[in-house]
Amino acid sequence: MKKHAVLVALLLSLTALCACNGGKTGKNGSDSRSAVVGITQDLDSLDPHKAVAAGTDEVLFNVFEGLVKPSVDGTLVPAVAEDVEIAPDGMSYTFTLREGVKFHNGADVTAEDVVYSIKRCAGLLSDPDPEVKVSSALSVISAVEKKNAGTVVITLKEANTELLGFLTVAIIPENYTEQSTKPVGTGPYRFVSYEPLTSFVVERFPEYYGETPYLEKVTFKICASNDAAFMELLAGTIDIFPYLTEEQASQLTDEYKLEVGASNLVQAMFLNNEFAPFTKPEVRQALCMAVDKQEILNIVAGGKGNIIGSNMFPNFGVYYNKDMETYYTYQPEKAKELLAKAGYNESNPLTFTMKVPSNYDFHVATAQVLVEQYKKIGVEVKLQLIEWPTWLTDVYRGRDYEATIVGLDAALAPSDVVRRYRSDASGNFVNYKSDAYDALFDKAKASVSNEEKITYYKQLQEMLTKDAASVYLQDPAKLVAVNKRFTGYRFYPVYVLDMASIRPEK
Amino acid sequence: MTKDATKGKNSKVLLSVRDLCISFPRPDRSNKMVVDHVSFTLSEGEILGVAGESGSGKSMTALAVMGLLPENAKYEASELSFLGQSLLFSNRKKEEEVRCRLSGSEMAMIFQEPLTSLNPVQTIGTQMEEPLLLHAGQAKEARRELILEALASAGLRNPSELLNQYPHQLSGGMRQRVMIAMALINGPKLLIADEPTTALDVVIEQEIVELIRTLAKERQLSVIFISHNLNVLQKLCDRLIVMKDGKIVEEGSTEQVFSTPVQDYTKKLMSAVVSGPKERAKENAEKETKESTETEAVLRMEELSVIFRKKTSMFHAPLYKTAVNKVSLSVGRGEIFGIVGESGCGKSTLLKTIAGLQKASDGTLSVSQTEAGVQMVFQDPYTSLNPAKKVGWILEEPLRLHTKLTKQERKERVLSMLAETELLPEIAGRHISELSGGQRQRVAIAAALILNPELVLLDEPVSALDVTVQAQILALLLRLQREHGLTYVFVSHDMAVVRKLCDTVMVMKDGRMIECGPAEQVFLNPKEDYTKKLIGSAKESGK
Amino acid sequence: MRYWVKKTAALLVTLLVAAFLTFLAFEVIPSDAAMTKLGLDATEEEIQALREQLGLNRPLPLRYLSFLADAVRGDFGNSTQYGRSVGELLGGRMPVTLGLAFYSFFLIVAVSLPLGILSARKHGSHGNGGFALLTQLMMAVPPFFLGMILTLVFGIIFKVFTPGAYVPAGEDFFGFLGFMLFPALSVAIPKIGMTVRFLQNSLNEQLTADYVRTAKSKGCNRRRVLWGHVLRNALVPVVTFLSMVMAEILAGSIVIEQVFNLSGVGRLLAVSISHRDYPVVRAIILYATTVVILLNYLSDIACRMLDPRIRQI
Amino acid sequence: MEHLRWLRKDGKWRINFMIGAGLFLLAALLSVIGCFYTPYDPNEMNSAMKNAAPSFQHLFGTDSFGRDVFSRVLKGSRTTFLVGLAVVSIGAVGGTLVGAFTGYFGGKLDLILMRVNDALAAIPSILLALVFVGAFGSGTLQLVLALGLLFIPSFARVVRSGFLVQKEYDYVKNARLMGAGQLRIMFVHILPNTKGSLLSALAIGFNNAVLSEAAMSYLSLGVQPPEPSLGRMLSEAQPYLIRAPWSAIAPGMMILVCVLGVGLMSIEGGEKHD
Repeated sequence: MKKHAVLVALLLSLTALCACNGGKTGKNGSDSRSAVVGITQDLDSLDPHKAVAAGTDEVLFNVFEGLVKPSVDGTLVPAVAEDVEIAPDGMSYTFTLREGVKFHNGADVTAEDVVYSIKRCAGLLSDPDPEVKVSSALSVISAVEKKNAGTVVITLKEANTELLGFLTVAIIPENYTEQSTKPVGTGPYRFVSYEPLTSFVVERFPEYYGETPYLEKVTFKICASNDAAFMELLAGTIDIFPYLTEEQASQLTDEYKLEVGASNLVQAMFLNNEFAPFTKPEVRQALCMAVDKQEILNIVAGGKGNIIGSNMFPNFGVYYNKDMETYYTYQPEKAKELLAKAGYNESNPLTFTMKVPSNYDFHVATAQVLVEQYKKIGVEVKLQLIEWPTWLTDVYRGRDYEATIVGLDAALAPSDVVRRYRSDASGNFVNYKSDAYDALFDKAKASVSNEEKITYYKQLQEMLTKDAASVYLQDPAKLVAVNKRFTGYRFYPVYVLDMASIRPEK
Repeated sequence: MTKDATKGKNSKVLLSVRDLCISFPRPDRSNKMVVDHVSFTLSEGEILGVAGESGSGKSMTALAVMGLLPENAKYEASELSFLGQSLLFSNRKKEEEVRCRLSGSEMAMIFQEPLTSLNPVQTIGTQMEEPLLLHAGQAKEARRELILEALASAGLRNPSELLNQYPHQLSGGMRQRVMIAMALINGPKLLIADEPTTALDVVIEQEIVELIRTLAKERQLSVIFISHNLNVLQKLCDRLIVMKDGKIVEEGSTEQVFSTPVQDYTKKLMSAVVSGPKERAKENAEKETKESTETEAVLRMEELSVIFRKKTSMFHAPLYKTAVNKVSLSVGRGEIFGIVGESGCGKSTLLKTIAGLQKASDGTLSVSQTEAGVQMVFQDPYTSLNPAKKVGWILEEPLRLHTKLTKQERKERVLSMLAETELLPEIAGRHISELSGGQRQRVAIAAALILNPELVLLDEPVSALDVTVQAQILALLLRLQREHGLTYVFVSHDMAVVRKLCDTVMVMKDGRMIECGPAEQVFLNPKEDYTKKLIGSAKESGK
Repeated sequence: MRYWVKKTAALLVTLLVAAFLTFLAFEVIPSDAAMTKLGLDATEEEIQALREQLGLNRPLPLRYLSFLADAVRGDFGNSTQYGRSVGELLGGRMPVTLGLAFYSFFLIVAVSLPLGILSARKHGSHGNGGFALLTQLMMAVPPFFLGMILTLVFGIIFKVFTPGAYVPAGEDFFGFLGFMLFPALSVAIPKIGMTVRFLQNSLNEQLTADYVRTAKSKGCNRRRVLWGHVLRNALVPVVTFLSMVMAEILAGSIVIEQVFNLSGVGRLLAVSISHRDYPVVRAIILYATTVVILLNYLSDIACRMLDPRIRQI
Repeated sequence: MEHLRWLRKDGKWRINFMIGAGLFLLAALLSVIGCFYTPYDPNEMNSAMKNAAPSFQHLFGTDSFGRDVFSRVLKGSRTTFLVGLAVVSIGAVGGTLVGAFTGYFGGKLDLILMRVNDALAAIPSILLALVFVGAFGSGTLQLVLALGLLFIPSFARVVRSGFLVQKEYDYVKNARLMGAGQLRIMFVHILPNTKGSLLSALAIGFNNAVLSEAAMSYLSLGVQPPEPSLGRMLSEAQPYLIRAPWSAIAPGMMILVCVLGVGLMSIEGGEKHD
């Protein structure tokens, strides 16, 4: 029998041996001109017009460009279009195209390509591909025509001075069919390969009209979960990881430095205004007062992130109404009184169920803190974790919910952020109905002068806060770990992972 | 056929055993003594018989000699030597080395259960070749010759065909012959046979005993033959040992032990052997023959046959096997009707059909039905009673199903039934696993009779029991039959038991009735030669 | 011959029942692929248009039959999530999961067979002794907890392997062996405990059989009794048990692939279910069921080879 | 004391069984305590004490929400073991029924039910759990029903093989002769004789139930937060494994202790009845 014991020992040591050396080769080469970026959401499509998830848009930002593209300070800079002229009555936009812009397959960008791309996104093509996501904001476009080889004119059905924010949609070659397997765009990086659930690889586009980026090759590595990605970060196989939790940030090895910015999300507990107790404004206001927002930040994000008071986040700059942040302060006693007035007390406690999408740990954590805080004022909250698709159908589309927690992003147009609360808006899953709000919203959207727009949008935010349409919580902090080898990571006001700005650390 | 006792004296002593003790550890640290200071010697060419009932330690003694005792058994002896070589060892490694050299070459053993004693996944050829490989090591061709010759000497027809067959493809008798061939292939000096024929039919048992005797004589082989069947021992052995509760109670030459047994236990053993005709209570002997026809028939059967349809495959026609072929009989009230025949002749199937457990294919069957219907007592006491339940519960079950008696009344009825079958009342609180074979059969009988049924079917009720217990159960059955006027249908392959118990006897072969008539007439002048052969071999082996 | 026909028929029925249960499952789970695909601000008509294109509006029986027809032709349609053919998607994932499955199966067999035999000879019945404690301990560890601990200890502290750096077998076989050792171990260890215990019980049962006594009476020593006679008899039930273990490994891989960030079929299944990517899910279920059925076949063949009595039916 | 005697076998105390019983009692005791008393309110958060190391104040330290891990383990083990018990009893009852009828009657019923059994076994457990959660909403009850259904095939197979063997024995024929009905024979006569194999299947079933509750919660299908369950605690603790390993080790150990205890007892238990 001795022989067998020896055999087993030999076998195990052999496998362990190759474990030691095998493991090492896994680490990527240390050539500095390539980088690995960890992401936790798989791309839902390579075709920019079909991509839905924010996690996909932020990666495709490196491969595609629209007529204009967002810049770091929240303004829109010319990209494929060299210049734009908005008609005084806000009914038409005229774009002059940039000379010498090339597609990744070497072809020149023509006016036809631009017309085709805009029509595809606005749903104006003859036989539309049902998978293309027609953005409702662009539905206001009535026609897109090629004036001459260098200019394209877009005319609208009704006045809208903020359409430019939506014209960052990608420009793609006309009638190119293989966009979802071999994407072609005009961005600084060119598509190399994509392996679902594994990686999306891009390389530097030599004939890019703008400043050529430093990194030659960028691999977006799709990780199973936030924790799995963090393990790789600790092992050094990932260089940049933009979804760090506060807890992970505190355990970063010295190979990495921490960049802190804003996620540009409105995280709030959205209340279904048609659900019985929430029809009464004082109940909603009581819920706002019973929340200790700073405590939430301490527990969920180690104190980082910005508290918000209404349905807009700070990166909107001038339009953001800052003093809404302190409109409701933590007054549990006052909240109890308000609830008592509305008929809710010990004997008849306010109880409701909060549906939370299970794949966002951040929102699930926030929900648990809220449950505890509301327990302090006698409000019983039951949590129900549901899958993202179920959230889409039941909560967002079906509006079959009492309360939910989610973070909503927006395009670089102030109207897009607050559009949702207009009573007849398709996205109004909150069921918020207020004629005064609707009237003010339409005026703001159509107004041409900037000062007027700023005052209107600030008033809109004030209305939402006073009326406590939802319990606004925070714009969560965005923690990004960047390998010390690199610098130049820049935060944008929208969901974007810009790899072109990365520079080597001298 | 007496053996000449003198031959044993002057030849060399092959095996000597003195003060052998074997014990097993019990949970409470004490040891259960199974063999207590056993001593005996065996000389060359001598056939020693070891008699005794189950639990007497005879098998354990044999296993100790061969060194095959189970792991947790502890044994010691003042002397255990074979051909001068001591078989007592201090360390396990030396013991294994010597044992492996001796077993299979100098000493060999055959066992009781032919079905499980051969390795089911190896061909007969491979298993036969193993002792040669272990001890002799001839060339491949020479080994093949030796194997064929050994198989032929064990009386197996066309042995070459057997080589690549598997044990499950052979009958019980053939497998026992293969065991014998395998044991003797290396020409051992000692053969130990532990109840080799108990599981076999009477006819085959006779052949195997004959085979062992001729082989022993031809090869000057000394044999230790263990059996609880005294007649086999009387015919085969030179000397005899009788064992009880781990001790040797009697020893001597075969005729001496049989003619003038000294110990009363041996006498009791001898007398328990069933033989001779049924004692007839004087007054009903005449009555029996005269009016058996008028008494009302409890069971009547005309041209009854049972055909099993065996589906081989969708493409070929299905195979039909007739288990029972056009049997007609009638059993009067109070009569004991015996059915006898070799295994596979359809007697059990017929019994099941009467009980209603098996549907008849055609022919008519009429059983006079009372509330209790027909009850049955099976052969294997271990499986015929529910092991998970207490005896009391088992006996109460029929009362629960058929009578409106209260719990208390049922309890009383059960206790009276236990007394009826000579069982102590506290048996009711025990599980089947805690009872002996005899006690279990008594419980089975009690369960069958508790509803005092019209007809009781007995399927070989005593053949699994020891001789002394067998006699008691038969006596009980007779007493109950007389007292309650029951009607029995008694099935057995044991001619002596059938003769002792039954009024009329029917002989069956391959599903057909060969002969039927009053017991004594069938036994004294059988008409069919098959019956003669059956009765002859029974007398021959003393059954 | 008849036995095989009956066996195949029975297995095909199982396959059909599994396919139908999966089909039914997706009817019950709320929400559908189109809505998930188009996301937040898709309008009603867009969703209906996409449902039309994906054929989701056709009546239930029609969809089931067309699904069966395609499956027979080996075309499992396109994944609604990735827009690529399911075959291609699975093809990419298969080596990872199969690699993990066979690697852990190899570990199970290589470790539990010697251990089982060693312990049966030494310890007699399974009941007592440290060995029984060890096997029970192995069975008691939740696989993903083990996975976490292994990643922590060997991946981060001792840096024996770099978590997440999956090295395909094709490129560098030893690297593959090295990396996959730990996911394979966390799948295998609980199963090793079970197999050792099962093998031990089977061996002990055979060691008390009559033919062992006959073998000893022929002069075989302990080693020859064990290897020549007992092992083959004991292996028959073990083979069936191992085929069941293999089926469990495949099911268990879903969680382990999550812990070790391996992009195998298990993870694809988890992602596809949460995206209601029905074509991928039903393809994986059929693949998993067929693998289980193939395993049944293999274990049957092995049993018939090992034990002649079965051949006779 | 007849049981005490059984604890000794072949002259040696049944050590493993006693260790097993000790571990199981420890786990059961803790979860029973969990029903009445926990040092802190398991859901009470305290941001100042996030991920605090084990100390006298907090025996097992605190988790990422500052909640006391020891209280959560007490409450969590109660939930997990109750789920385990419920799942295994559904599986056992369902399995016994299916196994009894298929084993005793055989024929077409046996064929169909066995095929469904194999199909259920082949389908991954999370898909079926999802169907339940999808159809009836997520929550502990739905999880129990889903897992319970999944445990029926394994029990059915054990019971069926037991019935196939037992129904050939003579005592069954005796029972029929005495006029006992089919159902009575199946459940009063035969079932007690399959108790041995059923008991060990129950022990293994319970362990698998506890482990699969943990796996389901890991995939966030099981118990809804903030209600603690051992599986949920494990999955929540995974990101903090390096900095605060105690919040993962505590629930992990609790599962280990209970499952190991039942496992050790099942070795001897099975023997006792065969």
